[in-house]
Amino acid sequence: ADIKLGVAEALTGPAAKYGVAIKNGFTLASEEINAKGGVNGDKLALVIEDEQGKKEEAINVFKKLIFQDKVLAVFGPTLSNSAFAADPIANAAKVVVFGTSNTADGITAMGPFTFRNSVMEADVLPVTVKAAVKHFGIKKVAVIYGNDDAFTKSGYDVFKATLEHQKIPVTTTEAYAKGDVDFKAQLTKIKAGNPDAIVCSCLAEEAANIILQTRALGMKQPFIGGNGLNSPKLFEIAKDAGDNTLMGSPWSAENQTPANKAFITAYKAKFGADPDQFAAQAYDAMYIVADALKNVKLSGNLAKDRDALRAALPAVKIDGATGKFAFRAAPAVAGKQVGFDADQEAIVNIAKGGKFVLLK
Amino acid sequence: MEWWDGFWATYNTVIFSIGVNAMLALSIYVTLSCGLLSLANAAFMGIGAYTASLLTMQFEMPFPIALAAGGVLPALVALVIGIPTLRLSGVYLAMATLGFGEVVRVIVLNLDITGGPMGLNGVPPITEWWHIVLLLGVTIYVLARLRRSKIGRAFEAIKEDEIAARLMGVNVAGYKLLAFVIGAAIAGVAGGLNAHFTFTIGPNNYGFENAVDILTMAVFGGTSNLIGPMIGSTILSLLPEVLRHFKDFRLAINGLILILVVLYLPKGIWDPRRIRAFLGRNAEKKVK
Amino acid sequence: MSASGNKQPILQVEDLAVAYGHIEAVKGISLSLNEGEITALVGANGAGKSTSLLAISGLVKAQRGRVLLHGQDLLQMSPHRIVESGVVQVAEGRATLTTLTVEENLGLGAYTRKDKDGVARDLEWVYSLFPVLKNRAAGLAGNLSGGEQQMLAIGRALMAKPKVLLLDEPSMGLAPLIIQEIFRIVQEINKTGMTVLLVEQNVRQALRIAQRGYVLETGKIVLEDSGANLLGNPKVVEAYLGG
Amino acid sequence: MLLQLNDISKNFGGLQVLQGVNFNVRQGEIFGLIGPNGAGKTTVFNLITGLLRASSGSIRFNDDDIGAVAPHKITERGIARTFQNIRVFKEMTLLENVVVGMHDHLNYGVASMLLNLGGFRNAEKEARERALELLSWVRLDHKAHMLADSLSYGEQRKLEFARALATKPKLLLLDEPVAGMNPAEKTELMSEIVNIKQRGFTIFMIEHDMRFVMGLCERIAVLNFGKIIAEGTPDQIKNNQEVIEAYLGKEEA
Amino acid sequence: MLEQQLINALSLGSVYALFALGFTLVFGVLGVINLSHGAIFMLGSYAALLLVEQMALPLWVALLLAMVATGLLGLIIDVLVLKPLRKRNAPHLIPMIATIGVAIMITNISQGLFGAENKRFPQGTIPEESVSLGNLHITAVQVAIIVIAFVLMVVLLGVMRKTQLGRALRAIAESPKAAYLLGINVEGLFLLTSFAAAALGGAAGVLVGVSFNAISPFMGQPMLHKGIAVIILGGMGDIRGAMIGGLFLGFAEVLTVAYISSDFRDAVAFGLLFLILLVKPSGMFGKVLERKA
Ligand SMILES: Nc1ncnc2c1ncn2[C@@H]1O[C@H](COP(=O)(O)OP(=O)(O)OP(=O)(O)O)[C@@H](O)[C@H]1O
Ligand SMILES: Nc1ncnc2c1ncn2[C@@H]1O[C@H](COP(=O)(O)OP(=O)(O)OP(=O)(O)O)[C@@H](O)[C@H]1O
Ligand SMILES: [Mg+2]
Ligand SMILES: [Mg+2]
Repeated sequence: ADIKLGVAEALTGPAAKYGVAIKNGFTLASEEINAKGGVNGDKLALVIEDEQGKKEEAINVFKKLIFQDKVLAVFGPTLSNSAFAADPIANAAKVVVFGTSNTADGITAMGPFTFRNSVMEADVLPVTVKAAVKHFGIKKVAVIYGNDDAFTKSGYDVFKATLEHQKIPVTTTEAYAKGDVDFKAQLTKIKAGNPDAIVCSCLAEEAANIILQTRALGMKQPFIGGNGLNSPKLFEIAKDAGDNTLMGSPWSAENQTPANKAFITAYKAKFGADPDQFAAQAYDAMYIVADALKNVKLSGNLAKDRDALRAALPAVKIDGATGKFAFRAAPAVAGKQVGFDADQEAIVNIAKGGKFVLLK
Repeated sequence: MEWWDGFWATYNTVIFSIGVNAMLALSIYVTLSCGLLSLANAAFMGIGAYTASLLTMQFEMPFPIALAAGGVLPALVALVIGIPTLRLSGVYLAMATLGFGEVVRVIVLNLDITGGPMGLNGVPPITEWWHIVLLLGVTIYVLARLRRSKIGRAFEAIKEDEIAARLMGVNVAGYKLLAFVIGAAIAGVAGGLNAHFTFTIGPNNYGFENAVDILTMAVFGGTSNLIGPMIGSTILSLLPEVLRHFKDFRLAINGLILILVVLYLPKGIWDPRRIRAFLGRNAEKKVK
Repeated sequence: MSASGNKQPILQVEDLAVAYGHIEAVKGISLSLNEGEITALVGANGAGKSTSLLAISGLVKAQRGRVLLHGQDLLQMSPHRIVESGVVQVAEGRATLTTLTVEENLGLGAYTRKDKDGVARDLEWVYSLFPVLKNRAAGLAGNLSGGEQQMLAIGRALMAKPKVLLLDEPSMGLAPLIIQEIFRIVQEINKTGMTVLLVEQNVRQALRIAQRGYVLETGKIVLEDSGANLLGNPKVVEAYLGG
Repeated sequence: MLLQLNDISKNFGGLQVLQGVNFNVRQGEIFGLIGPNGAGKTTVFNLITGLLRASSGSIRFNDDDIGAVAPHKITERGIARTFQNIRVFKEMTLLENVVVGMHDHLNYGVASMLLNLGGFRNAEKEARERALELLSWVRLDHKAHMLADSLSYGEQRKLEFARALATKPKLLLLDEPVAGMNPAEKTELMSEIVNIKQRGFTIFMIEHDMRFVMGLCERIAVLNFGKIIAEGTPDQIKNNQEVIEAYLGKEEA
Repeated sequence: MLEQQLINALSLGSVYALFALGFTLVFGVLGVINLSHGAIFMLGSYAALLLVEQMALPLWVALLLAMVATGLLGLIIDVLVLKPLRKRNAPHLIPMIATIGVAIMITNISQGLFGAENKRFPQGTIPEESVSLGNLHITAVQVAIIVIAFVLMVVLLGVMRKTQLGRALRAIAESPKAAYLLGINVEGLFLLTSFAAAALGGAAGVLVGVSFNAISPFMGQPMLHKGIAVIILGGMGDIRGAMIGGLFLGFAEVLTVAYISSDFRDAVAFGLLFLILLVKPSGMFGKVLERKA
């Protein structure tokens, strides 16, 4: 029988730029797996639903997938905010919920059925900042971040703690809001503080615009960013104005492992575009689940099978597009065991000639 | 009853949303019936949601108390901002109230107790179907009684002609404030209910789009009486579910339906005058 | 004075009917306006006078009938074409453009005209008819008193240099002196060759200056005669002149 | 004296609309205010009903200064009016229009209203009955359940009249009550007003129809360019040369 | 730094003003809050982008063609949606709701056609270097936006104040019935207005697309919020008000960032809006005209 897996991602609305890449990653991986005969002879069947990046929709979609389509596990949702609304549904129904793009703190604290392979900023950013300080000889930095978005705000919180911890003075901290396109006022203020570098907890497209406007104001400082910057979009928009941007992420297009090379080639062939980190993480997530399923004897009793998958997942170790991957149990909440985070090493990249290369 | 269990498990959130949205649509109906185009109801819903959630999460208050507080606080805020704001009329009032909503959003975004942009996560799922039915019922009952009383007539008179209403002895400022406060209280309770079945609330759940959504539900259904807003909220809550298999172009279809309904039923779906005229015509036909 | 037989009808209303929803307000009326004459249309409140005028101007849709001006059916034209072809109305309630100045209101009266000199001359003429308007020319029309707005409305219609002027209760709300003035002006305008259809509650004065008169009752024409004859008609005296 | 205007002035920006206006309206009389268009008559009504504040001077009603009282409180004290530019509630039925006028007289508590108790029901029922009665006074009772929107101009005036009476005023201000009515209807309304006066109402009207004003009013004041130029009985006014020149014209005199 | 911030404010304010001009025009004449103006603005960006990318047209040609294209879109929306509503005498909120439907449709379809990601004009479409005067930096596009916004405003204002067409439009704005009685081709002018306003919206879209490199199906929404604030601030339907309101909002935002905190930029901007409305209940230039009786 087919193994039904639910995919709940934002396929329309502003979050669709991530959701669609994620969906592509899942589709690619599942097709590859099915082409090789599936898992223990069973094909993977994806049930894909659009949750629009809205919390109510995410809840509705989760319920539909779990109770009506009776999927074995659910991937998604795209945004952390939606995950906070939808993941409890899965946990209550005792269904594995697997986030590939939820980086916020506390996601895996929602229950023992919560898994994610998205790496938390807290694991990535300290490494990145340290590398940046060393590489550019930075003494002081300015910070800019999106203050009304859970992802950029939590990235900022980590940056702030990291900078304090590494004793790097901050000349000024500036915020912007979702949908802003003109950042000159903030950048002019940053310019006045004359920092050595600009730390940016932003999404790629905002960052690209920020970089361009920084240059238009006659500033030459390098940028330091996290996961959010890891997208070909950065260079499609900023071109080589983005050079010297330092970015830490679990995935890099430049990472020359065989698994990654295979992924990139296959993705390009299938979708005619460069993959990004979101696609890579989704792609890996599908393989992680498939790997776990190898060790699960499907009984046909849905509740039992769901439980079995939950039991099999923590032990999975793969070497995927994002490199070596293992799960790490999230810190227990009130003495109770909760979900699992990604245990992965961050790669620090630097932008050169319009793309990220590994920082040596 | 197995299909029912499956159906309920799948769609109970949708059904809950219909109830809560009906309350929200009614909350804006109250102000509209008094001629006030107030778009603050999303913000009031947010205040109610945060209040109720903080009480259940941090202080482990019983749900009824939390909900009551979720209604009272927005009402108090409405009382305070209503006094200066309600001098405005038409779109200017709409804008000022949107501006107020924006200020509330930014404050919530920058406070610690509200969790900033992350919002409050892990709101306990306490809302039961009968909570919603009960509170929606109470709302409908009270509003229906108001409509048939001098208060309802005063609202309507104000909507039609403030000056004339004033000279009929209607304390226009007072009644406007009353409508505004009632609307805020209903929206706040709806927010409290909503927060306790969606697990999480954030500052962006109560912004401009939501304010406009609430207005759309009411106007779409028709604002000449209580039934319209409820029909509007039901249809617009169900539409995304029903259109699910249109996939990527679902929203386009959604928009198209909105346009078509509005084009052919410009007074909203529930327009008693049209319905009466329609029934009248049919009756005539039968007689002939 | 009696209706002279050799006058040509300029505007002919044939079997005009108008309904609001399924209330029929005008039930198939026929009128004929002779060129250069004043025709009065009188009737009680709600008889359908204003509705008839609005239908002639194309502002409410007629159910059936024709309104012929030089053989052309106005009911087939859009409202602005009707004005262009010379049928202009001063509507009930004045339709003052309150956010424009008095002079701008008058200027818009001449919207359909191209002859700049003629417009300038007519503006002076209107100012001479209503000196108040000249004093308030640059002020917002919304700040005029009720009577002043009525004068503005008539002045504005005159600016269009109409062939046929439809007046809907021009004397409403005006001081006696001004009413006399308005009736005098209506006659004066009429002397310049303009055809006038006058709807009035001031039945006595209206019939006094009108060559022809029609009496409208609940959407139907019930009487039609010369103005003088109607003034003497006992039915009219009883119903409209207050005995 | 029911109503006293003492030395009232009013200007709008630079425009001096009223200058030192003095007159009184006595209990139980029909008082008329006439004058050319734009003389400031409606402005006087706006001052009395609290819609405008006088620039200087005082207005007393029943010996209380009402110059700074809010419009709805003035209605409560017993002044009602009709409007020159009709202001009926168009989307409400005639009956509802009139019942709105009874706002101050419907005294039931919130509990009674919410629970639909007897007190509420009776009050509402009485209000409806009285409203029908008022509508029948102006012969509109057969249209009681139609929307005011569908009335003709003249009918709307009558509706306003009924609505104003519903507030149970001690003083009724009528701003051009017969504008847009034909002579027969005017005659009808005239007897209506006499009727109402006999029921103990005091009436203060603005009107341009001289037959109507002269036939009804016991005393008349004439306003011209913001000043009272004459005050007296109809006969006195009719023969006042200044009034003839400014307002009446030779024909009416 | 202050000088630079003032330049930032001027150019941001001009963007807002440019967007608001068309927005306020539609309201002024048709009495409709056209919530699809943001979507039209967005399509203006894409139209020009396609023309430049696919047909390699120079930017100014693309700008003009994009204006025509969005103008036509405005016409279509008017004919298919607004005009039938006018015919049916719909209550005043209804057209606004209908335009929400239009905006949802356009946005969703655009996403289907163009994808959800941000796009930018190809490099070299415009001179990207900024002019530096000592420590001050201003780009060619910024200058263009400021100039175009002012020119369009002056032209529009001239038309509205000084021409018979403008008077006719104002007449329609106040009372279509009165306008009909004056022989004004009301329907024709409604269509003209819808065309012109949409073309203006499209022009704003092109310029914003060029200067901020963030063309996306969703770019209209935040602009719409600002646009609403601007036209209310200036007084609904008032051309001068849209311009000054736009500049005011631009300055308020930039100066808040510069001297208070970027965290509170929107709160300050909207808070100010709130306060201004309390003092001037119909915006800075809105007309308060009510005869009491
Ligand atoms: N918009 C409308 N909707 C429905 N009915 C209307 C409408 N306008 C007028 N009527 C009705 O049509 C009939 C004729 O009205 P109309 O205004 O033509 O009368 P009129 O003769 O001008 O009266 P008046 O002398 O009072 O102005 C009246 O019964 C009125 O109630
Ligand atoms: N709100 C206002 N702003 C400016 N001017 C005003 C205002 N209200 C009235 N006026 C002016 O004050 C004068 C008196 O107006 P008012 O309405 O009192 O006249 P009226 O005597 O009632 O005239 P009518 O008999 O024509 O109704 C008029 O010239 C009018 O233009
Ligand atoms: Mg009439
Ligand atoms: Mg007056």
